[in-house]
Amino acid sequence: MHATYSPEERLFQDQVRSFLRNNFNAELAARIREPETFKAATIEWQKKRFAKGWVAPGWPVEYGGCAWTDTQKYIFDGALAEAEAPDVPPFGLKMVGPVIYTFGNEEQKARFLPGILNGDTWWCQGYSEPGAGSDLVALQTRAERDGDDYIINGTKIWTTYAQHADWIFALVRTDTTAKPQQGISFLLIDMRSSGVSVAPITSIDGEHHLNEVRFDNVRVPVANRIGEENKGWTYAKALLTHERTALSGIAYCKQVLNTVRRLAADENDDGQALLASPTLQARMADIEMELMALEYTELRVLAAVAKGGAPGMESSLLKLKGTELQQAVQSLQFDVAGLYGSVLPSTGLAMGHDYGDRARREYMFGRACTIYGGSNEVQKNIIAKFGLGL
Amino acid sequence: MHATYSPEERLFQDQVRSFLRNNFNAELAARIREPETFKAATIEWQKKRFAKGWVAPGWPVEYGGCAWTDTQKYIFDGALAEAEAPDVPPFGLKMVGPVIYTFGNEEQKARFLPGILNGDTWWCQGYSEPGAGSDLVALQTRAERDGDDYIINGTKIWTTYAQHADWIFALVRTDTTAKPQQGISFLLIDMRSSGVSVAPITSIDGEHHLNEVRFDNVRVPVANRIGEENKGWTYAKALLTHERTALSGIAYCKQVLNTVRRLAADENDDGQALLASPTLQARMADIEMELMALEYTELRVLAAVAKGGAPGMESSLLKLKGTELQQAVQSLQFDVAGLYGSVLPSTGLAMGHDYGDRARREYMFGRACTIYGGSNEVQKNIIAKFGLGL
Amino acid sequence: MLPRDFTEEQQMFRSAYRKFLEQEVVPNIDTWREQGIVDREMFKKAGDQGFLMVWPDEQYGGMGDRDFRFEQIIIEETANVYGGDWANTLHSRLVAPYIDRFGSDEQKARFLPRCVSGEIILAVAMTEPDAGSDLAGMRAVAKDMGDHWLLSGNKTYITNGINSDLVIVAAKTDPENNPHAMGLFLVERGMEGFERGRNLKKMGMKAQDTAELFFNEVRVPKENVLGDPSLGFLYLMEGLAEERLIGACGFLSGAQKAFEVTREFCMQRKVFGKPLSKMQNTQFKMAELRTEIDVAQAYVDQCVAVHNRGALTAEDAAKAKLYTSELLCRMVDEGVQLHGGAGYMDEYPISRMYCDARITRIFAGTSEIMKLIIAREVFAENFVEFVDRA
Amino acid sequence: MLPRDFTEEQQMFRSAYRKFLEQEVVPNIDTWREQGIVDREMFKKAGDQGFLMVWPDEQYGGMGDRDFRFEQIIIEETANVYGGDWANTLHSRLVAPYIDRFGSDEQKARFLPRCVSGEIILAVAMTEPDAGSDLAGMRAVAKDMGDHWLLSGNKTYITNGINSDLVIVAAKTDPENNPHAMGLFLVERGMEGFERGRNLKKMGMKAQDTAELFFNEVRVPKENVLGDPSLGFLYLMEGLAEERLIGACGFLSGAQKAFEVTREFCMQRKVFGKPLSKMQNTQFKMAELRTEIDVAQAYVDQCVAVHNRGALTAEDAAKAKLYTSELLCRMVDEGVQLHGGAGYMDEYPISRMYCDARITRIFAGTSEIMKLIIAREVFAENFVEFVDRA
Repeated sequence: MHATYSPEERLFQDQVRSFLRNNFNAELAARIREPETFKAATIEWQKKRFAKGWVAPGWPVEYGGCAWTDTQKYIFDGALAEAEAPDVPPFGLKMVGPVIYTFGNEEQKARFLPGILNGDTWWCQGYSEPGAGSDLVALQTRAERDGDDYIINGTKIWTTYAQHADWIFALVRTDTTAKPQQGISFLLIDMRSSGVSVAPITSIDGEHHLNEVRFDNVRVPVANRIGEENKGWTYAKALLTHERTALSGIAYCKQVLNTVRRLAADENDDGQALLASPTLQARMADIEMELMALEYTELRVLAAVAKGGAPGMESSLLKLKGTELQQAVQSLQFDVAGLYGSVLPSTGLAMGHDYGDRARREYMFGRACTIYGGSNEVQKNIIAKFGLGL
Repeated sequence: MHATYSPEERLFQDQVRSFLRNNFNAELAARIREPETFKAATIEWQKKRFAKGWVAPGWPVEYGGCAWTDTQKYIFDGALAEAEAPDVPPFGLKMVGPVIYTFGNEEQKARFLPGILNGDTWWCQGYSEPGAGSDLVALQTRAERDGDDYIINGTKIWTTYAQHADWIFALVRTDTTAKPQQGISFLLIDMRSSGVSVAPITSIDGEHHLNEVRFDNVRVPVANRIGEENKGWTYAKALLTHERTALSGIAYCKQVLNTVRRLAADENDDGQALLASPTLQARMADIEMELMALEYTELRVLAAVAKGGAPGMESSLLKLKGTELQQAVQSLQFDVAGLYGSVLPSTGLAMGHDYGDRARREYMFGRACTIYGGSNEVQKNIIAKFGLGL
Repeated sequence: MLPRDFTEEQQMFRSAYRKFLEQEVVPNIDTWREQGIVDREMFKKAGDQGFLMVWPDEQYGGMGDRDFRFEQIIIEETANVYGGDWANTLHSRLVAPYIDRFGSDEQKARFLPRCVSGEIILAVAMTEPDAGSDLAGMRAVAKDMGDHWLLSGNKTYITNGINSDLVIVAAKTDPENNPHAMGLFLVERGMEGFERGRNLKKMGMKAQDTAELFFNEVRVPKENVLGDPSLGFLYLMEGLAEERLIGACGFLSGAQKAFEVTREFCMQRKVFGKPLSKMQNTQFKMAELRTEIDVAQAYVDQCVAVHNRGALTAEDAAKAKLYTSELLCRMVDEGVQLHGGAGYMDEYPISRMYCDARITRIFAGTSEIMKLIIAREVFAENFVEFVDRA
Repeated sequence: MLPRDFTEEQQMFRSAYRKFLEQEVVPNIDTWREQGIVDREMFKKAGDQGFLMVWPDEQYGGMGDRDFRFEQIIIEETANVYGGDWANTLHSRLVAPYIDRFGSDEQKARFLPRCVSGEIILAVAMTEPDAGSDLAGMRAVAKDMGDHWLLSGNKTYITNGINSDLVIVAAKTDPENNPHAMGLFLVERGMEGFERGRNLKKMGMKAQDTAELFFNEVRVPKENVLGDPSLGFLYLMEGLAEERLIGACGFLSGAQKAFEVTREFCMQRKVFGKPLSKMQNTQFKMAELRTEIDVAQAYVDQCVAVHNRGALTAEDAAKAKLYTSELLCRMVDEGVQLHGGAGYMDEYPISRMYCDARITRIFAGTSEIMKLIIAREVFAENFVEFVDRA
């Protein structure tokens, strides 16, 4: 594709690379990776992108988007991957933001969008509930009307980074008599409200990303409801299909592949560079190939969305293949790290490779990606039903 | 994607569908499938497309192309798949034609292009040789200069439909002292020349598609050489990458999937339609998904080629994934046919399903597709080497 | 490769049988394949030398040794000379045991000696044109006429259909009142109303005669009914574990042989100047397959030992059938791929093995059906944990 | 599930050991995991009751029964209570056999009784910080000082690194003249210059103490050299088949246990109103895994039987290691996926099994190395065809 860039596009690429050189480095990357410094460093990085006006490429221009062409977005993502720079957190910018500017009223837009863009407000997502898993229509959290407020009771689970969050966007049941999908509303809830409590969940990698969030008679103003009462499922669905698109993680996969290539060129195995192994080469070629195919698909889907279409079956496709690929690159990275991948870093080792820890952590954490955001089995059902009419 | 068609595009789609309704039917499809009637019916079908001006969508307009947009090509292929109509034979239109209009002289263009377009000349490809397989640079067939002619001696193998062909385009060694890739020329050879003999090869499906073609002191005018002497490898390479793109077979896969869906809706298994099986649904969803991803990739590659780029690693990607998918749909089709797939039709059975035979034949024949056109192992080497720089 | 376990007597039997095959089968197999049927004298020759049926008691002419390893030796040695399409095992170990298990002493005395000697060739007729392998949908009917039964119906895909002298035919005996009542009828060559269709051509197993059989009001004397004429369904079920084990032994022998011819080819064939066997891709693929084949052999041998003790369950036999048929297909597929173009030519044995293999995942219960059988065991309440299984 | 083969005595041993584990391991394993090390009294307790080392001759305190099935029982039962991170097998069957095989009678009398009783805990130190498992790249050196050796070097990833009282250390003994000359040295707790690094935290096997060991001019008396100080490399090789078999027994026990916890979960967990075990996807996946596990168990049991006869080859053991480690990883991966979100939480055993599993494809020779070993056998000139293997 590169051969076809126009001179303007090449100029843009230079600008992006130069921005990254000046604003992102290994030190910042390390702080983003470490749990203790993760939040502050992530916000710092978002603010740099915000200052440049490059924080929300997918948003409409009137709300702060970049008015980029598909090719520009492609160039930008590619440059991020080259620089091994992570994307900004998705909860505000890719999840609740689009819901607010699409379905929210003017007051809500004015109140919430700025904090989402500049990183001042950290959001988390309140969908899943204990026992309900990916089955959102079975949700139990109830909101009872009391004057201008709702009173919320219930529990949300698998809430990523709730420990850092200022706000949560949540689905709650406002009508228990309606059909399961129809009595649900979409609320924005201040995490500092009285009655909100967060309990950590230690996950498979031994780290704390996930939480259980409990609502015990929490008061939420009706003004914090998005759109109409009992129509929350409609808004959530629109968000879900976008979320799945976001879940494909192509830029992340490219980044990991870059790292692996760089390190495998340095590392020796039995006297020659790891990268010279035909097996490693074949695995990299397989993944690169699948990744390219998926990337083109994503570009197509994004182009269709830009023209006003809603991603349907395609978003499931992206989620399914994207998460499979994420696990494939993580597994590859782990194998390249070899024995070094199995030792935790908190013991302050003097030996081994610094990327062993990254390999281990990402491999473990990545195990969830075929489960969350609607498990891959659910995605296949969606494709069979809505995509193929089976 | 369909949601985004413009009114003009919809109109075009109607025109294509109406053309197919009037010019293609099950009877013609059956004749194309049967070995005895294959050639005549294939030419009949090509002539119908030629009469409409729709025989070479990928060619430049000045040589007889259609001046279609990518979307129009997509619509056309989609309509072919819906109608379960095969594409025209690739040897002239997709293989030697582009070489002639790109590298041939004016006289060669005037002499050969019309017959390629209207179906009067049937071409075959003379690349592979016994013992050399996909390793084209090892080729042995020699051309010695004698006045205004070359004298050709050697053997080509795996030549598809040589038994039907009027002409063969072949790679021959014109300089035995040069480096292996540099002493090769690209010749057009009349199959009726004295000294050309064709021996059939019975292939895995028990049918005769493949041949060995022997050249025994065959005289070929130097005027039939494309481009410069000893530069044949350059022309062949350009063709090869295009050929691999053509080998992805996406339209064919869609066609088979359509057939499978139609038949599986009719067939019963244990009291319910075969199509109701969750396993079958999951397999179809998997394939459909991969197919869609590959299709988008192909569209991208074609767009890049249209802009003047040459498909490089991408063409290997398309060949690799495309042939894997072809085998996957053929395997699916075979399973749906079940026991009926194992019985040959030539016994004139009164029972069983008429598609059992198609399933068997395509499954068997399709086994070759990961081997020919540069085996998939070779493609992976190409991707690792040229695509990834490993 | 782990050592295996055969008695000295069995080893001697193996050598003797191997000599017999070299003399009688090897020189003729190609002719049989062309004519689509094995000469019926082949059964007689094997019978004369005691190689056709080992297990029947001495009074019937057998050795009276029911150790299944004799069958395993016969299956393995036959596969080793590509003789798998001689349906001797069907005769001796799939059909004859019905007479042994459910026949009266009179029936045994009347038929078994001639089965052992090869004068009578056996077949079993269950499958019907529209019902496939679905026994519940069977339409063949036998009506009790007092001193005889009147049998009517069509059967298809009957192996030994042309050669057979005695056919065990399944038919419903009380279709109105009890659709599960089914009888097994011994229909002899020459009975009035018993007609054969033509020999069907197949994609694999070409020397095996497979035919349609027609029963048009055939008078079957009462002494030709096997056991209770309402319990045929149960009778058929009882033999299933052994049938699947026979299948597994055959499929695995096929995989072993396909491995060996591929190995030979890889050691001889040179690509880019190096034997194929020196390429890492070849080594890895062959090592993976060697591992799976050896692992499968241990399982199948263990199944045989357990079966000799009368303790092989239908579920364990289903696992053997599932695993070996899938493995065989993977093996021949990779075998063809490693053979390259040669693997696609009828003259190389791997291409014939490829053709023979595919149907093994379909007949005698598809892989999907095997999985459902196994799943029933997995999710049964009386599942035994592995440490308690010792 | 095929019946297995243990003697009555072994069955009794199994029950007794199971009771012991319930009393001594089950109540403590979580504490050990938190503290990152098993209490060293655990070895003593097992020794007191005769569960630590079965094989040593009675004069050294063992039962003198070298039947490997005792080890298999210990491995299986330990895995069954999630006790795999107690490195008892490393002590008793990986390290102690070196003393048995290569030690003098004096050394055996000096060390073995206390190994059997659990007073001495064993470790082996081969791996080095930069050389990985590459023995050729080893830097540790021992210098012959006449009446003693002077040992220097660093070792890493040493299991039982903290608990061990006696460490078998590999070091080069003639680095200048003969880089393959290597000795095995018995280094005892308290020897001057022998230091331990901190206990490394790992992603799996958290109760196993894994440490770096430093040897700084340690004076090792001549009576603490194992066998010939130049043949250590050969000594290490000799144990490889048994080490891989031990690995295979452990990995397969892990897969069995992971299957069982997943099965339990699928029967209890409801999704969309139906138990997960009733979903076809679950049934198919579990049936496939059940088949592979049962097939692998037959192979491993067969390897054990052959090993008991002293006939297990390095290649067959490599197949067992390759197959079971890959199977274990597939099993835990599917196990986590079927558990959904729960599988991602530390409190469910499947998540811990997932963490433990991944490294099995890397340590003790990666899957790639196993394949190369197997390929050597496959393409050896003395390859034996399957029909001649009986």
